[in-house]
Amino acid sequence: MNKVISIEEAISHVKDGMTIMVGGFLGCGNPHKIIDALVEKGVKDLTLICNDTSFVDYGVGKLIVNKQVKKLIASHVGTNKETGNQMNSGEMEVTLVPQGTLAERIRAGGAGLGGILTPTGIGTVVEEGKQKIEIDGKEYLLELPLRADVALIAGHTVDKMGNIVYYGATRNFNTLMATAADLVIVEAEHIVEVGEIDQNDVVTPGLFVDYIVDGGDR
Amino acid sequence: MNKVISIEEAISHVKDGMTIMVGGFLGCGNPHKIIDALVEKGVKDLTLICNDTSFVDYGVGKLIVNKQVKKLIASHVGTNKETGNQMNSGEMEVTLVPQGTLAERIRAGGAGLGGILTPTGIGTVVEEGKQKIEIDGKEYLLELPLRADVALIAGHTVDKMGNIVYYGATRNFNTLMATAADLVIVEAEHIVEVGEIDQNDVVTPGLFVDYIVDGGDR
Amino acid sequence: MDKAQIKEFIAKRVAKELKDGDIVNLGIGLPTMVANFIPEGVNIFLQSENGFIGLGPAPEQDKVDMHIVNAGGQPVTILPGGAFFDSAMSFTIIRGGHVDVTVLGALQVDEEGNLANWMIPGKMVPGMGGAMDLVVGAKKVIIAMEHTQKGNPKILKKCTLPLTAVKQVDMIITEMGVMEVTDKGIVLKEINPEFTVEQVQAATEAKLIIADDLKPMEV
Amino acid sequence: MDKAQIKEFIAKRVAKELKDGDIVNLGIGLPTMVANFIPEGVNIFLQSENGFIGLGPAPEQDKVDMHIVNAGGQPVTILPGGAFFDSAMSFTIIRGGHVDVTVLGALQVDEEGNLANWMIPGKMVPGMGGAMDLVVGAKKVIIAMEHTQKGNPKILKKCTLPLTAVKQVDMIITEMGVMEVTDKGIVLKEINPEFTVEQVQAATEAKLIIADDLKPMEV
Repeated sequence: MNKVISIEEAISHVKDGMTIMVGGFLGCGNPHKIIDALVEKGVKDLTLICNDTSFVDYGVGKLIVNKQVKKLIASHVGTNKETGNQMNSGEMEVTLVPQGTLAERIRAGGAGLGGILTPTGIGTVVEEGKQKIEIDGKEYLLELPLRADVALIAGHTVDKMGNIVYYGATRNFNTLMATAADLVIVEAEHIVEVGEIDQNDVVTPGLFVDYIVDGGDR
Repeated sequence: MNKVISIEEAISHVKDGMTIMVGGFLGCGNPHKIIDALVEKGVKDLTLICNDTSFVDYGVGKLIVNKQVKKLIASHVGTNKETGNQMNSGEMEVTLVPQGTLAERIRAGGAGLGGILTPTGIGTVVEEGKQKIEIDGKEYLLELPLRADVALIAGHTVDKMGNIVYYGATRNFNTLMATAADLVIVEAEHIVEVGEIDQNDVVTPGLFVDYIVDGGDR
Repeated sequence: MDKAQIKEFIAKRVAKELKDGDIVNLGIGLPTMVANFIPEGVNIFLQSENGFIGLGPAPEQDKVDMHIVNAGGQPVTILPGGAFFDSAMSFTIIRGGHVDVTVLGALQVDEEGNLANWMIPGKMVPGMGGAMDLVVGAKKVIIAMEHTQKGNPKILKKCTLPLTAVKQVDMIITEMGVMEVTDKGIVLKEINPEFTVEQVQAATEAKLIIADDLKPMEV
Repeated sequence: MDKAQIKEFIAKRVAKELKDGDIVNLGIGLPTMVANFIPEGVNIFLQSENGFIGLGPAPEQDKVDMHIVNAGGQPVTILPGGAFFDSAMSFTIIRGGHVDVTVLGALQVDEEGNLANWMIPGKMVPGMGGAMDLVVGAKKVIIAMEHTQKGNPKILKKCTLPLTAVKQVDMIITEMGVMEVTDKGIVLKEINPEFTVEQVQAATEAKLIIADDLKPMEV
């Protein structure tokens, strides 16, 4: 089994109107080559789930600048002024989610949980429209799972079965999104043969990964 | 900072009547040396949270045979006949929890979540006394977090700051319990200097670990 | 067929249900035997809920490593391309729908697809282990078991023992036939030519729906 | 003191609150400066919510590695004994009470310990990032900020901006003094000798409780 495909084939799976998750934190751990190809292709009306919108000229931020995102679910958008512009003009619908809640909601989507209870956001605008549940005298918000049609993630060393090892601070949401989409595509900095990654070192098991794109030569 | 202590000092932290978590799955990933010392010392009236009770003569099962456990929370007890005996005689109170639910409840305890919603157990005796919550027409059980006074876990390579790398199938509940107790003691097969474990390879960050015991010579 | 032959026959038929690339979790006992009969050209990946994917055969005796055991505690091996993980990840895989097929035994199964396989009140209470999560989470749940227990039907109108899960069983494979659980009831899709439809029905409490294209059960 | 001196003064005083072995998360801006003033003999571990513990100083320019950045996206380093992890683990650490101290700035803080630091309606809506989790999860929340904004009090009876969290602030450190948030209100524990109690109260909307053993604020 070899899951390696071309960048063209990879982005053919992302269609107008889809919900996509993109791993990364301010561009660190974004699948940069896939994003650039999506920008070039101009897929539109996307719902984007991502920690942030990076910067106007770096990583996932380019999708915003190119107006390909109709709806955004993120924890932080302050580093990309174009996000703020489109949010204020009403061009793009933005839902802000606390970062830890975003992580747990995506994890819940991948783990088959119906939701999680978090104390985060109690007494703030985050609680609007949500069920509050009291446990042992303490209030929690019931936060619901998030899933996507496609997850676009970045890995460092990836074997041809899709087993992923990360490097540095690039893991962030990549590990979680790998579990929470109908189709998962990983952009690998290094693709290696099956068996080259020790079974003890795998962080994301290949069973979650549908396709691998070689991101090495960007 | 050196967290390495003697086995005697380690077990001095486990007192009669405490709630303890013990990592492992049928003995694989049990902190064997610590368990043996607890058996010898005879600490009693423990509430034990563990996936299973292993076998009568292997790992955590010995604590059961030695009648040190007053209350047990586990997913499976069928491999240790003494557990069944004490359960049937009423000597020991046993709460059976589905394995995936047990994992999530411990994780929730460590992650500051008020609970999680799982479809597991709906329509079974597991739902007794629990709140049911419907999300998008599907029923879930609200399962509450678990925490302990002390977690006794096993690691393979552990540096003196407590960073843990596991080997083989020994991770199981160890990674989770490391986050969910007031005091965490890891039994290490190999203790190494700080810096010997690459920061990319750490599975359980040392910040969770209070003490390290050398388990190498058992 | 004697007991051993019956088990092998069932395991062989279950193996034919597995498709290339499937992530599979096999229960203890008969289901474990399925791994021995995977058809050539079909590569499946066995998940072991205690913490890895890529479960391989038992090691030679001098290569036993008690760090690498299956969910029954027996020493096993891990294949190249496999991965170790913790119990939270293991059940993310299981509960999150990332296991294509789980094969489990049963004490009772009924025409609604309810399953009882974890306890007999007042007798055997070993605990559910990972079974409740597996049955709820796997995309396809196959029950592999002998058709009756000491002559008594195990495929019932309504389970009487405490349930493992509600309406989750997709398929039942016994030495008598292959059955699918549908909204309308249990459909007999294949029959072991050694038995008649009447014999299968007689050994089954639930009313069987006989498939229009009932086929012989082949292994 | 000019702006830069005020910030340094505050950061130095915050640094004295950190104890040997503390796990600390520093917000962006003034709080980040605290790392430069940790007293000798005190080893703390800086958590970076984007995914590691053991945050080290910025690298030399020729050693910049964009795989290793802080929560502001700037290249940094990781110290020996540190560890990388994903966002679920990062917020397990944060929400689970494993961070001893978090230091954050504020737009407003009030006498109940409520905090507003993430948005100004109709103006700035950058998102809360990890702030809501940090403030709820950290064992001790220290607000490090200038005492007023263009002469207007930021320490209020009741926050008017959208809240980041309710009743979570433990301590407020400004260029004027060190304050503790208690059930009874905000207690002035230390005062910068450059100011009088009256001056501090005048710059504060909330009614300050003056500690019996009010001390001079030293850095």
